[in-house]
Amino acid sequence: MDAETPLLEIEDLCLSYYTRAGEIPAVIDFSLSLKAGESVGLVGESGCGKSTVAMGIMRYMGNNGDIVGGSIRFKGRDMASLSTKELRQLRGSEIAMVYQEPMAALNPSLKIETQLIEVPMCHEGISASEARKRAIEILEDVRLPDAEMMLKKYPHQLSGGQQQRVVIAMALLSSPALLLLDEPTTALDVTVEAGIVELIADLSKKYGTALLYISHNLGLILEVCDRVCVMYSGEVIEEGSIKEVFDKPRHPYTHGLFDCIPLPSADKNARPLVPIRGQLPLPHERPKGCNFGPRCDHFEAGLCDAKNIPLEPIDAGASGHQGRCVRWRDVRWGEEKPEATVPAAAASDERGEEVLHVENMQKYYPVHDRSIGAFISRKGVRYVKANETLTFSARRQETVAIVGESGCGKSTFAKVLMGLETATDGKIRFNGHEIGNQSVHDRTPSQLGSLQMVFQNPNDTLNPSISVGGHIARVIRKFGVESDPDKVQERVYKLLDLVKLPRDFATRRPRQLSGGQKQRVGIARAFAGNPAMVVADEPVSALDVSVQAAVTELLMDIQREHGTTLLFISHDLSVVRYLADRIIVMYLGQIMESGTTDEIFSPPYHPYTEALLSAIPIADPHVTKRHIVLEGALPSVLDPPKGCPFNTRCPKKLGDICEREMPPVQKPTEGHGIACHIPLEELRKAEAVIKAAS
Amino acid sequence: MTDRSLIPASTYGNALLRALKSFGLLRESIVGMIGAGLILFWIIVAIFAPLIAPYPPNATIAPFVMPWSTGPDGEFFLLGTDMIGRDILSRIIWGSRTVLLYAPLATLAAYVVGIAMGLAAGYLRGRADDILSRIGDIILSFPVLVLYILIIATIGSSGINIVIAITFASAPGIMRIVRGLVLDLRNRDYVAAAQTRGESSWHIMLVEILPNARGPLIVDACLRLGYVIITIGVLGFLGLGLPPPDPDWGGMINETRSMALAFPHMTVFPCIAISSLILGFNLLADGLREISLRD
Amino acid sequence: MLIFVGKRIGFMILTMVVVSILLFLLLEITPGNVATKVLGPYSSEEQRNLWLEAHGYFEPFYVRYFAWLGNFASGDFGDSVRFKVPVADILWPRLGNTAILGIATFAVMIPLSLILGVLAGMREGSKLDRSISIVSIVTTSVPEFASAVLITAVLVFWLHLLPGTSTMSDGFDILQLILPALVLIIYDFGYVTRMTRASMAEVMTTQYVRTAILKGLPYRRVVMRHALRNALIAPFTVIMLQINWLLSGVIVVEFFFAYKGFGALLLEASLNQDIYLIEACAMVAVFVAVATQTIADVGYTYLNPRIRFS
Amino acid sequence: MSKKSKTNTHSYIPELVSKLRKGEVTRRDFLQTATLLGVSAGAAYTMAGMPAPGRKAHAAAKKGGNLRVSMNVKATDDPATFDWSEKGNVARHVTEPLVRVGEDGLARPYLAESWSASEDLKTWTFNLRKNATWSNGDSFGADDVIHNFRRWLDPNTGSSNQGRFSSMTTTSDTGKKDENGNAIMSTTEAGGALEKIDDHTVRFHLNNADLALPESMADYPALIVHKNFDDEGGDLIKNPVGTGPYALKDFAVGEKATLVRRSDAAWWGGEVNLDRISYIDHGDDPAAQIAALASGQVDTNYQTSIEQVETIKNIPDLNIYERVTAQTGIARMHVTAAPYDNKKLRQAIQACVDHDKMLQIVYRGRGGAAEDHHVSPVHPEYAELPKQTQDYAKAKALLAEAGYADGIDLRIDCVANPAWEQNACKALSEMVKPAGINLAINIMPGGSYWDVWASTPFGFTAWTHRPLGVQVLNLAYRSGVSWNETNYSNPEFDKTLDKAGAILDPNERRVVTRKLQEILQDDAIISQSFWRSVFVTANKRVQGLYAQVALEHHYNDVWLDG
Repeated sequence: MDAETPLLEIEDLCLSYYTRAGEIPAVIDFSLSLKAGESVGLVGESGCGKSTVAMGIMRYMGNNGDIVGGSIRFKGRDMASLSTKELRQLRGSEIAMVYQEPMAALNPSLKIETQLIEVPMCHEGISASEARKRAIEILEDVRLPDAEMMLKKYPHQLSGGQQQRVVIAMALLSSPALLLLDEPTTALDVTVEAGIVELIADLSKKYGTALLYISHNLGLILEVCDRVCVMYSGEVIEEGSIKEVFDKPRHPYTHGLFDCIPLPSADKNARPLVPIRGQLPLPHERPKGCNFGPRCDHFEAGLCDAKNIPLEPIDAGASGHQGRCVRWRDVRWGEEKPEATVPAAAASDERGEEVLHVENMQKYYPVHDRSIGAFISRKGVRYVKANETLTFSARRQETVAIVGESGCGKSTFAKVLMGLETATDGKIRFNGHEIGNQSVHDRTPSQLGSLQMVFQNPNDTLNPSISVGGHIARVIRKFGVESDPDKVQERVYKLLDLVKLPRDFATRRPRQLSGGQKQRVGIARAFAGNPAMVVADEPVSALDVSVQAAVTELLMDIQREHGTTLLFISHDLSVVRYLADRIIVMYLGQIMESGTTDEIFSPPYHPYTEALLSAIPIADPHVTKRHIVLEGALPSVLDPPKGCPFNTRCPKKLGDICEREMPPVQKPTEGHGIACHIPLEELRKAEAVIKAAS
Repeated sequence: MTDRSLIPASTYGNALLRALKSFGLLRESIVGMIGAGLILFWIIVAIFAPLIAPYPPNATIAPFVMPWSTGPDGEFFLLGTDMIGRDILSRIIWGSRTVLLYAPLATLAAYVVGIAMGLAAGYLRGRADDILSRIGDIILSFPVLVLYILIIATIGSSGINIVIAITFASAPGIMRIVRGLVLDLRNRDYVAAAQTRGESSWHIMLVEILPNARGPLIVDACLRLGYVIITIGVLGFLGLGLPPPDPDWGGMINETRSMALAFPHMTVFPCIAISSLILGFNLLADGLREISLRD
Repeated sequence: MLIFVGKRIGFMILTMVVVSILLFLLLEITPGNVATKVLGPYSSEEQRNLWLEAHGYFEPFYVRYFAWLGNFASGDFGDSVRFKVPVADILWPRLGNTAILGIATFAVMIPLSLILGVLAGMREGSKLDRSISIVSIVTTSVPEFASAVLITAVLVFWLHLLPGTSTMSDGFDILQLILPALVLIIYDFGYVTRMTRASMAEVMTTQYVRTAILKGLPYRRVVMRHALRNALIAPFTVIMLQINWLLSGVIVVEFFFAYKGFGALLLEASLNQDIYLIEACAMVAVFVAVATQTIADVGYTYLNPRIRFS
Repeated sequence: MSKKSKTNTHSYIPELVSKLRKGEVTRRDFLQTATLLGVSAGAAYTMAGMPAPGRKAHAAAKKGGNLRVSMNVKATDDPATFDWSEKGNVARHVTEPLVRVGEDGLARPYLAESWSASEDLKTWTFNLRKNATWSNGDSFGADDVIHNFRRWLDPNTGSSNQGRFSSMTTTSDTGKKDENGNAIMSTTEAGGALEKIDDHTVRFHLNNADLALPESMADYPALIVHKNFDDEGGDLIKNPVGTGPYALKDFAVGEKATLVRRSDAAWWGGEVNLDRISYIDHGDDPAAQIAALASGQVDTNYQTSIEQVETIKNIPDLNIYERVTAQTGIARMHVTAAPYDNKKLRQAIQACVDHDKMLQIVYRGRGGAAEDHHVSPVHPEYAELPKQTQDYAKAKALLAEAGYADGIDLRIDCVANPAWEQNACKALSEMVKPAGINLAINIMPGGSYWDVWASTPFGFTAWTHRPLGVQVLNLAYRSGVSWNETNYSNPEFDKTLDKAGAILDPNERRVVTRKLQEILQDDAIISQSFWRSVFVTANKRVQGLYAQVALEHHYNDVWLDG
């Protein structure tokens, strides 16, 4: 193999799955070439075939998949020609893989040691002790503390971030030439994600490993890769260097994708999200011609749907920018951005009356420990302090966002608010009534109706055995909005109109709906009782980006129209930046910082906010960002650190005081609060984390 | 509280359509189809027993006639007769009624009780869960057959008593399954949605949770039906079965097995009948599971 | 772990007490007269009353129950009405015989069904898988009493290969063990096989098995090292619970082959409402049930580090 | 077999002999009556001019061997309380009865050497065997016999012999009352009933004539135990002292019983052939027995049920022994319980039954049709009545008269095993159906059935063989007797029965019995379809075996070939 030969060369690869419905092509005519040391990103929404490509490279298609066409050459050798044994020797030593869910990828009943040392032992035939030495080295490389200890553990004893580091270590053990990363950070928290992303970038440099980085997140690709390949419905629709593609997307889908992504550098008024209409076609229902045709604003009948569209070079130059669009020359890119559908900036300054007021709200869950030790030390009952002294308020028509990573207590708060749990202490006043101690059964229908919720998981939010109309109708009746069947029906239709769903959806079953449509029904259901406030718990995080934008926009439109207060719970600061008026940052059950969106996104920052902001992947090459990587894992809620909960990971930790005392809430302005021991002046000195490059 | 208006009228028709469709799904599974075929065969036999059966099931016509031969008075017996002269074929045909009446009845009763207990334990949790689970554990830690024998020996053997005994002994197992499903389903967002609407526990258990647990429950019910058939057979075999003269397959085997050497037909045919029906339910369960795993 | 086992013992005692009271009550309301059973159906009323009085049967229910409970706790299980000997004299030998049958059955069935299950589950949908699945589903569908009849007809009456009953009246005879064990194995191996198959098939589709394959490990190692251990966790529990099942499963087989075991004893005791014998048998049954459940749980914990270390 | 009994010959014997000569009594009647009156079987055969069916070809008998028998092994503790023939079979080889009923159904002296009866049949003198010794070395004598009778007649023993020898008991008021205020009665030994004449002679003084007394002494609970039996634990298994040729070696209830030939002392009866007799319990499952027989695990069995007879025929190594008996099953009604207190209803049920067909269906014709009066053609006093016919028109008419013109639902209780009993019920259920009677069958396990046996309104009861018709009638149909399962009470019947018991002339007795039969048949308290044969299966190498009417095992005479 000479230096010119690409490490991996894929030509016209076609991958199919066989199901009851027949052959389903998952990947069509996929071509890619990857040089040694290069890193290529493969992006696309779920179901576009990007993971299948990785499996195809490994020639691992499971029971029902097959490689039906094209060739894959690795180091010049056609992989199809390899014997089972040769293939086996290639896997794990030459080509390694990192998976989406580290917990699932590790064998639960084997120690980390066993799982690591078997790789070099098998491929290089070295002894166990030598392999063990190698394993320790590599664990240190992936920055896992106390590698010796780590080896003796079982996967479940590690945190998610640690597990993923182990998986990466496992992949790197035999110094592969090519590393396939299949959404390696999707299952992790943002701050942990940032650490892993950085690690991968560093390691690939150190080992000279070529990367194929698969992700749905354009921001991540931007941070890690040299080149990017955008896939849509089984096909590559655009390919090129990061700079070319991000600056000059020349396929309507890529273009649309960028318009869908909220950037933390912009708010809703500056850059409204433009959703892509329609949804991804099912693999066996792909349209003729351009797969994106039915969703494309530039679609031209007779041209776009005539024949298969080939991938053609865009810039004849060396950048290798290619696109799969027949009309790329005709479209005036960047000019005909549709008008923002947003009505003139909402009067966010005119603050309405206070709808919700939370004061020193506390929620503890007792955990019964029945071990002898606990019995002797009389610690039989411990408490999970899910929420500790929450204080904030929300006004009419305002959007308040609660941001935090998993386990920060944001969902618990939602539960208390909704009356599914009652507060341990403190007050929650809603519309003038104290509801903190009122469980859902003690609330009146009108109270219930005026406080409704949109849920996270679209597949879970609707009862599969009740029709769409049934869901909405039930709420209408229950809250006494209407009772006459005809009127109920009429209202159901109106609500479907409101969430932009066809009326005949009323008789459909949730199973027949896509994720975005289900979320729309969820929104219609929440608004059926004319609520004064809607709590939205990560309503779009499980949706694809293009759909996410549409649902986000919809939610905001309806909120504005109805003058509803929106409590938006999210872990995604970009989305929050886009839609929230005020933001509350939570960590381990406590509020770290709260303030208006602008206040949160600019100094002074709470160190945690600062880290969060830095961790957001931003799909905009014109934005620069300070890198702050947090050390350590999220502490357990059962045993939170004393003093400031963030002290174990805080890069700006002062010292003892942080471990001893709860930090005071400092107020740089009225309404902006930072719970930190570091003096305000000190905090003010911080640079802005995100800066738009000039 | 009934919620007829909850679901638009047109969905009632859809329900039937859906049922047909899900049956159509079964076509995808060959084993499932064979199972359904076997069961359907016996159901048809049971329904048309009076038309199909050549003789009354209990009529004592001519003892010890071999299969495919004629009795002294010229009657033809396809499967022969037993030791007191009853036509085996007719008894198997009529016996299908017995088994297809009592087995589903017992299973249904067990399900009603088991589901009620499981819903209560899984949804209400707390003390109800503790008590119900404990009761279930106690019953389950008892060999079932012993339980049947003791119950039947105490309250006497009759169809209803067998149903009671089977209900008593199987309900805890069903409760466990339901409880497990409920523990999973109660965390679904749509349950939370119902809770935030202030729905009663009844509504949540019966409308929001139960219908969505039906998949695994239907599979389990099929397996359990097979097992109940075995149980009824075993009871018949031990002489504690359905009271005669109603034909009961297990009882037929019991009555005739000591003659199996000289007159295998008396025993073998009921053995085939009972095994085929159980096989039908087992295959159907397998098919349904296969399909449910696919989707 | 100790606490767990302690709790289980507590539960066992609770169960035993509840079950024994229920049985006492059940037999109390059962029509019938112990004296009739002891003195024979043709005894006179006077004779029966004299016997009942002599044996304390005119005492109130609870007095008799507590007397029994006290005796039981001190190891005296009372006398069997049916056999007219102390319960312990008959219970332990019978239990031993069933243990022999059980061990023989398990010794064949478990390796057989695990191997078949793993082979089938390893390559789901293969011809081998289909054959094993079909065989196992068919054999589970034939009730013990039917297979016992058929097997006896063929092996004993037609082929004269094996003895037809298993009374072991002239001491232990391995030939006599074959038929009862065979019937039990045929009926039960399918279930364990299917469980193992399902478990194995599921494990083979897990991501960690995929990881192992993509690590380039030899297939043997993937199966033996990565899949098998995880795949055997579920069947282990099933197998442990089969021990409890065996206690009632043997009733039919022991009855059929006149094997002098616990199942046949239990049946006889139940059919004759032999109260102390039933009570003792039930206590044994509860003990076995709870003990196997406990072993299953402990073993499950041991096999599954996810539970062991949390 | 000489004329030992000459001195004691009952005065009626010469008359009987002359009647036989004149052909006024049948040989069978003669043999039966003569032996009961104390004529030895051999002598009786001689008088009747018949060859005595002595134990054939004893010369060919082989010594040694182990006879394996399939039979339920039940607790064999105290012979006095035996309630199953099986128990008697094990014990009989160890402890022996005074009288034995042999293959021909005739009572023969056993531990009693001979007996004689007074003219009025109320005083019976039994001469005991002088050469019999107990296995503990004591010699057998009158004290043992008297001790046994004392035990039997004591209510505390709980022996069914108390009823068997009710002619030696008195019933008195204990002075206590039960919950219902009825006086509690106690039945005890009548004063002076037992008399020891000398060490080997016992005399019994009865309250009433009882021709069947010697037969009663042959029954399985009437095995004679040592006089110290109670003092030594009262348990035959723990302390197996007996006069018989075998000693109990191994005993496990529900499993097995092993008898080995006594080697310590000579048996009074000479020598027995078998070294060992092994009883093996195959549970209640009739199929297991067949399997054991077929695979050569046992040599013979206790009883082969009718359904298996056909099966056994197909197994070449096995022989079936059949014995026509007066064993039967009756569907009996409680005449004091509604609706069975209605005689028309009972008669309607009777009218539905085709006795011959019933015999064919349930018992494959192996036996004889019965006539609803519990006196069998094998009984010496049996009188032939006009044949009954199945008559549905009559049945319907009777039902209508009884007030059930639209039919009636009834239920019969029946024990699960043996199968012929439930089969009889099933066939009965089919037979009564056309008349509009819907008869449900409640099959109960033995344990439950025997609890309700006497009290259920309608139940199916199996009755064993008894040599005399009057014996059964006395046991089951006399007012107030403990086995009177129908609650039948008819003074006229009782009076006639008394009369019958005192008549020695079979012909005269037959006239009276005819009346009894007619009364029973007309009162329709039972539906009795057939008399059944009993069957025993044995391997062909078993010799000297016969099916005894009460399924008793007399293995003292059996040997094994090859």
